[in-house]
Amino acid sequence: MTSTTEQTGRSGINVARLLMSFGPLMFLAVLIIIFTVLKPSFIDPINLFNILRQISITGLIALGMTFVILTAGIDLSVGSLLAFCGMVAAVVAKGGAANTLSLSTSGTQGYGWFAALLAAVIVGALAGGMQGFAITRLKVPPFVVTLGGLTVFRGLTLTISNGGPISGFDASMRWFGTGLIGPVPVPAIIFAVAAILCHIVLRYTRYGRAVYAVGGNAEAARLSGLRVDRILISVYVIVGFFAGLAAFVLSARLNSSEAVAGIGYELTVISAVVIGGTSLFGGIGSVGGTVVGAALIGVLQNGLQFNNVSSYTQSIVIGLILILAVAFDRWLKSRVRR
Amino acid sequence: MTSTTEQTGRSGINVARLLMSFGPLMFLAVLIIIFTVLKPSFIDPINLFNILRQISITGLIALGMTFVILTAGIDLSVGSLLAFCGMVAAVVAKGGAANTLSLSTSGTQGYGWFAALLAAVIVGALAGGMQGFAITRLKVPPFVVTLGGLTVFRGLTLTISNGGPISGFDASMRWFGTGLIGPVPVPAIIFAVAAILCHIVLRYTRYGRAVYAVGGNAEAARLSGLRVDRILISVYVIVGFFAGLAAFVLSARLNSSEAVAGIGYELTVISAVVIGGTSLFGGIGSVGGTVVGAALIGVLQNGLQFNNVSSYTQSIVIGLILILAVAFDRWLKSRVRR
Amino acid sequence: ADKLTILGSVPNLGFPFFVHMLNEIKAEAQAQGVNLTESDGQNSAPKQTADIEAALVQKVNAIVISPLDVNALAPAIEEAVKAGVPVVTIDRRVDGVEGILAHVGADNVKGGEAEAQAMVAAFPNGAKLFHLQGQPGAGPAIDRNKGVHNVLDPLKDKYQIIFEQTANFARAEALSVTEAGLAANGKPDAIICANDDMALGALEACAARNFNDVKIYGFDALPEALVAVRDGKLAGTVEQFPGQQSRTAVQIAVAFARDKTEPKEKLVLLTPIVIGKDNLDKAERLNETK
Amino acid sequence: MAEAAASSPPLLVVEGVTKHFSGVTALSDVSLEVWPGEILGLLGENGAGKSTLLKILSGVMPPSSGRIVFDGADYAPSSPQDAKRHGIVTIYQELSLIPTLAVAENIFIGRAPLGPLGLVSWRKMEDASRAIIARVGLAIDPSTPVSSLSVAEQQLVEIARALSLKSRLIIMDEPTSALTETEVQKLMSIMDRLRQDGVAIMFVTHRLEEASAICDRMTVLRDGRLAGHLDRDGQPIKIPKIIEKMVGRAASELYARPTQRDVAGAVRLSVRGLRTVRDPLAPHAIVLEGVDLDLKAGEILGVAGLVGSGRTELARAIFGADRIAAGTIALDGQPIAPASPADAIKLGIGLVPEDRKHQAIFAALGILNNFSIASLGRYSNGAGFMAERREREALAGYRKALSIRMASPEQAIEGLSGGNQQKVILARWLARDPKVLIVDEPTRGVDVGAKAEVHQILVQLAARGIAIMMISSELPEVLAVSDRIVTMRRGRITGEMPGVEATEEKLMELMALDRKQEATQ
Ligand SMILES: Nc1ncnc2c1ncn2[C@@H]1O[C@H](COP(=O)(O)OP(=O)(O)OP(=O)(O)O)[C@@H](O)[C@H]1O
Ligand SMILES: Nc1ncnc2c1ncn2[C@@H]1O[C@H](COP(=O)(O)OP(=O)(O)OP(=O)(O)O)[C@@H](O)[C@H]1O
Ligand SMILES: [Mg+2]
Ligand SMILES: [Mg+2]
Repeated sequence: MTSTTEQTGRSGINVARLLMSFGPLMFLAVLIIIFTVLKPSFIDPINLFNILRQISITGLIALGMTFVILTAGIDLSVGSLLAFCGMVAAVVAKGGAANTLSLSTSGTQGYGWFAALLAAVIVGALAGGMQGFAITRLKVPPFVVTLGGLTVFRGLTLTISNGGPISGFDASMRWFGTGLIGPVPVPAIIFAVAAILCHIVLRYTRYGRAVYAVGGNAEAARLSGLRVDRILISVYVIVGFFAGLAAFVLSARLNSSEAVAGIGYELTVISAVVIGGTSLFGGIGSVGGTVVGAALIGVLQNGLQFNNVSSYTQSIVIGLILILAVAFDRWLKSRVRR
Repeated sequence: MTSTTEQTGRSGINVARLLMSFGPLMFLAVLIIIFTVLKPSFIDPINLFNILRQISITGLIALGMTFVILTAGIDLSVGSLLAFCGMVAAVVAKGGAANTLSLSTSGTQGYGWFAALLAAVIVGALAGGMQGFAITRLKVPPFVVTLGGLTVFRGLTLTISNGGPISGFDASMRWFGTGLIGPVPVPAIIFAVAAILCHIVLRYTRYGRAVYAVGGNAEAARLSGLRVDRILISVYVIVGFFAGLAAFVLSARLNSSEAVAGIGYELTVISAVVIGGTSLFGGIGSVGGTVVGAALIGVLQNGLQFNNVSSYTQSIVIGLILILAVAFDRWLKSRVRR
Repeated sequence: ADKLTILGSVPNLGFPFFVHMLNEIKAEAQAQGVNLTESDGQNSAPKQTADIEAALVQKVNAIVISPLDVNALAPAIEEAVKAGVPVVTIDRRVDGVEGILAHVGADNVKGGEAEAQAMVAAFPNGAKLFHLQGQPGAGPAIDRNKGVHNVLDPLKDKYQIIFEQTANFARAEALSVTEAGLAANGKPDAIICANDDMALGALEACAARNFNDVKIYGFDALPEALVAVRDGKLAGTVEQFPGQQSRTAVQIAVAFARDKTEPKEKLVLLTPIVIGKDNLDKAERLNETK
Repeated sequence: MAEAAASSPPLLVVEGVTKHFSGVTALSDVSLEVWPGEILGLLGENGAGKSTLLKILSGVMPPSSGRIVFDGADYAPSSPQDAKRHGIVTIYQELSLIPTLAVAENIFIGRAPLGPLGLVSWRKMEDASRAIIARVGLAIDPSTPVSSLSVAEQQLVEIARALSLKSRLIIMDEPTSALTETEVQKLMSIMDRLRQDGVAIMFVTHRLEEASAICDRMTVLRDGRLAGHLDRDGQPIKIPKIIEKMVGRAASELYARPTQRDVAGAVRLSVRGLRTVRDPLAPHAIVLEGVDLDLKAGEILGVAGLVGSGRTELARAIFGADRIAAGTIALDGQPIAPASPADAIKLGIGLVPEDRKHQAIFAALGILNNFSIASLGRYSNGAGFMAERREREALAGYRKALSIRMASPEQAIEGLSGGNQQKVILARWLARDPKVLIVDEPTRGVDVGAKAEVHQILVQLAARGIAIMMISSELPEVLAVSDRIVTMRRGRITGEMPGVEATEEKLMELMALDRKQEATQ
């Protein structure tokens, strides 16, 4: 018994592991090649940095969502929460002027970018924590809690902003959205740093491994002595934190916080995570995959716009490619195992 | 041991069963009482029939969604599919005039309501079947396939309608949306009949049994000789059929098929099913629960509007009550089990 | 007698334009001393229909509504008319309903035309254009798009739309779409946008590339856009006078509900104008800017 | 051992513990003591309350009333983690590994060794794991995901993990139910070593031979109450004595060996040259190679083999559940090629799978639905409506015939004891009146009483002319009911003999046939 399992165990799995991450990556590479052939200026650094900057907002949330989905959870509220945190950041950044739809471009009365950032991530983390609490203590499934959250946070955002945007931040805050370090956009750097940190946490800390364990089998994790409820709450705190961070970057980038920001982001974000190979049933997935998934969506959108494809056709193509990318990944995995 | 289990087993289970359906029902009753106290005209028959008519559209789709969720699946594409089927129905109902953004109220060149209805449900069922095929054959998870479908069907709708609505159907078609039989709105009757049929199918046919079994344990179902793939495909055909039927009724009611119809319906529909006690993990649930869930959402929306609650506050209240209703249901069940 | 109650319904309170509209309705209702039932269509025709139905059950005395869709709201409004409730439509009309008390509006198609004409005036010798459209399928998006094309299609030789994409009325999307457009096509002469949010997003994209002389046109004359026009960042924005429309509509509705006063005109059409740096004072919401 | 320990204070004292579940009294006023350095057997029929008691001790659930003293102090663990902190380690009846994670991670769950910077050191973890699993005789790569291990291997990993924790009391709830003789022997010797080190062990099993061989003392539960204690008086506790305590009456011949019947029936099922390919989704499953087999009508064919010998794969291949690469199957002389279980079932083949929880039971559904799911056609009319009256009558018949203990047909099947669940699954197949019935580990986790009943049912079925193939890891069971026995090893048939001639020794030899060659590889 032992000897047979041993051999197949080793070789089979490692090759599989490798190609698992290659599935979406291969797909991404093919897309880039196609778009470059169609229009060579597609791979101009300017455009690539554009893409990086664009994916950094949903990408940041997708990092947090990876934690959530790894525990077999889901968070549908991220788009609304982003709008909410953005509005909070704006109120803080602009101080008392915020409520009166102020349009002055210099936010001298405000509390500055640091306070705004802090407020956004704290509010995001708290809101996430509350949802985690409802999930673990009230035993309401994540889908339901965060669906409720989606509605509640949007309502709160509209209430505090009275429907309008809050605009005009000072230059130091705007730098986080529009600045460059060398040739690289600041949002892209924030995203990269966050991705690396998340990768380290998930792969090399006890906490990260516990997240995988809870997603793999919550009951077994509990019996093995993990504090399942705390871990579950923590992942919603994390995704909330990232929604707050993304909100700050987005507001900085647009020089405005809008009540309608982030509508539909939940689906883009979940797509990125799932295309990246993370299983909706929990326990399987990686940050690397999520980054590739986010890049794939970003490249696809940008590439289609780049070629001025009609928006109707864009919808059709993006939907089909989403399905195909995952189907290809599945097929590849089943081939490898053979 | 056996004697104790036997007794409690019997009484315990039955009380539990009863209260299981009562959880949301109790919640619904409480809401109706509150709204009536706040404003007695709330229980005017006219208003109640209004509510019935309002919930019939999402309610119809929720019936189909119940089948899907019973198999542990999900369908996010229903809103887009509704728009797509509605547009198809409009094209058929109006004949050649359709493509030219016709606004004439008499669709004399068309093929009539029956052809339109048939086209809507057939297209819906086919589209659902294709998604079911991708789920079972390409092994892409339902969440991903129908997320892709959400985008694809919207794109197709916009393409065939060229962005605009198609409006103005003949009186015989409009009857299905606006007519009355006695005092009862036709859409409400369609919904009621469909609900009863679905209840019978799920409860009293071998097909219904198979749906529960596949959702309860797909592997055991396969080993028990059920054709799991066929059953999975069939539930997506059913939800597609209902999306088509709902599209027909909606178009008839609004006298117009819009390209932007049904946006966000997936969440309302899934909410109705889940509030009604159907488990997202499959195998547990009922049509009766879904009807109660749909009614709960309808009553809530109508009641808040009735009391002139600001729309921002409406969002907040609806989100919170969604969570509370499910939490209450869970709590009640855990009490009964004790 | 009891205080009158009217229903004020707008298509989508997620957008500042309609928030302003409802606020004006509210203010005028207060001035007229009537109760207001508010309704937000939440961008859904069935939702706005349901709100009307609920209002009819409550026997409101009049309805002031900006319908989400010219066709889809017709059945509900017809019901109201049948029930003897006076209806005044604002901004958008409903199609094929007899017996509407009055319509007060500025046509979105006309607005689109005005926007394009302003651009044509700025570039008499022709121009390369980007065009950012609104949410596909949404009424105003369709109409504004139509207006723009009404003007530019006959002038195809001089004015080429080299990049035409939807940005769903959203600022963030307009920013990324414009970035892609700039990277693909280089600098255009002008960008025509179907609302101000998108114009402000496009503005950010151009500013990031230092393309500061691109003429960007918005729509709706939101305070934020007015500031940008004042500062020379936007070339112009279309003013449809939503506040004036709203107040006029409420006045007409209340007058009729009180003592059956027929409106002087059944159709009050305000001509949309393009607000530029030189005619800022015509903007309705200038007082909201600082 | 127990006497020696008696002078020292007990490590664990349970006093009058009671546990209610929604009206069911799972435990009622149970008391027992465990001393350091002893193995206490906890025995009883299915549903007697053994697991419930163990779960209370390991902090999974609190008792309704009663008192527990551990190491001289009151003990009321708030969570499994809390119990662990006290030095109480548990191997649960339902496996508690994380299937998606590697073996090494499962072993070090929540306590992964850290390297520089306080980050998890995968290398250290895998090296340490390799040593830990070697103790139980496993030589798998620690980076293998648990989901690709067989049930037996998973059980061994779980045991290895428990042993690697510093513990004063180890609780083992049916650790051997998935194991065959060889692994059981290994576990026994480890338990013996632990005992010598002064660790206390509580051990649950339905295999009384095992219990008798290793336990110092036994506590027997019956219907949630204490039925009594048994002491090893210098020699192993006698099995009949245990059974008597468990069932409350004198033990008759529970392992009644059927009078050897001379099965002269025609060949019903005939398998030639059966070969399977590696299944991409189960890369570690055993691959069959050139399997020839005949199964006669009215015969019970026992299939014996070590864990991983390919018995389950043989059953699944015949049943159409897995793909076949080469070979032929014939039913009553007609070649068949079932491409799915549905096909096989139509042809008259039934399979009671080995993993009841994952492959047979619809946990949330009622007993009636569970019973009729494989014969919906039989209990429905032409229009597809269920004929519930007929369905209920049929279930009532089997309930009586198999003496299934249940409250009502609507009761959720997960509320039944394991033995009764197994009988419902048997009834599911009997309702189809199959020509060939394959049962894979039909009595795993089933108590002695129910086990005997299942055996009796199998014998009766065979007497009615059904061809039965029974796979079992318990040799006494194979010997008890088989008319003929084949042995398997590494995907091949290695031997065959009539049931009367077979002994455990002979079978073991055939099962391990090429063990020596393998060792030299
Ligand atoms: N969570 C629960 N809810 C309700 N009843 C339960 C629960 N757990 C156990 N029971 C009941 O308590 C009784 C004792 O169950 P327990 O699992 O302790 O038996 P056991 O002795 O371990 O049986 P087996 O040998 O089959 O493992 C049974 O009647 C069982 O149905
Ligand atoms: N890598 C795997 N992935 C999925 N299932 C597996 C894997 N390896 C084994 N199994 C399944 O686990 C079960 C038990 O396998 P096991 O190792 O016990 O071998 P077996 O050939 O069934 O022999 P036995 O009947 O003696 O258990 C079988 O159903 C087998 O198909
Ligand atoms: Mg047990
Ligand atoms: Mg086996």
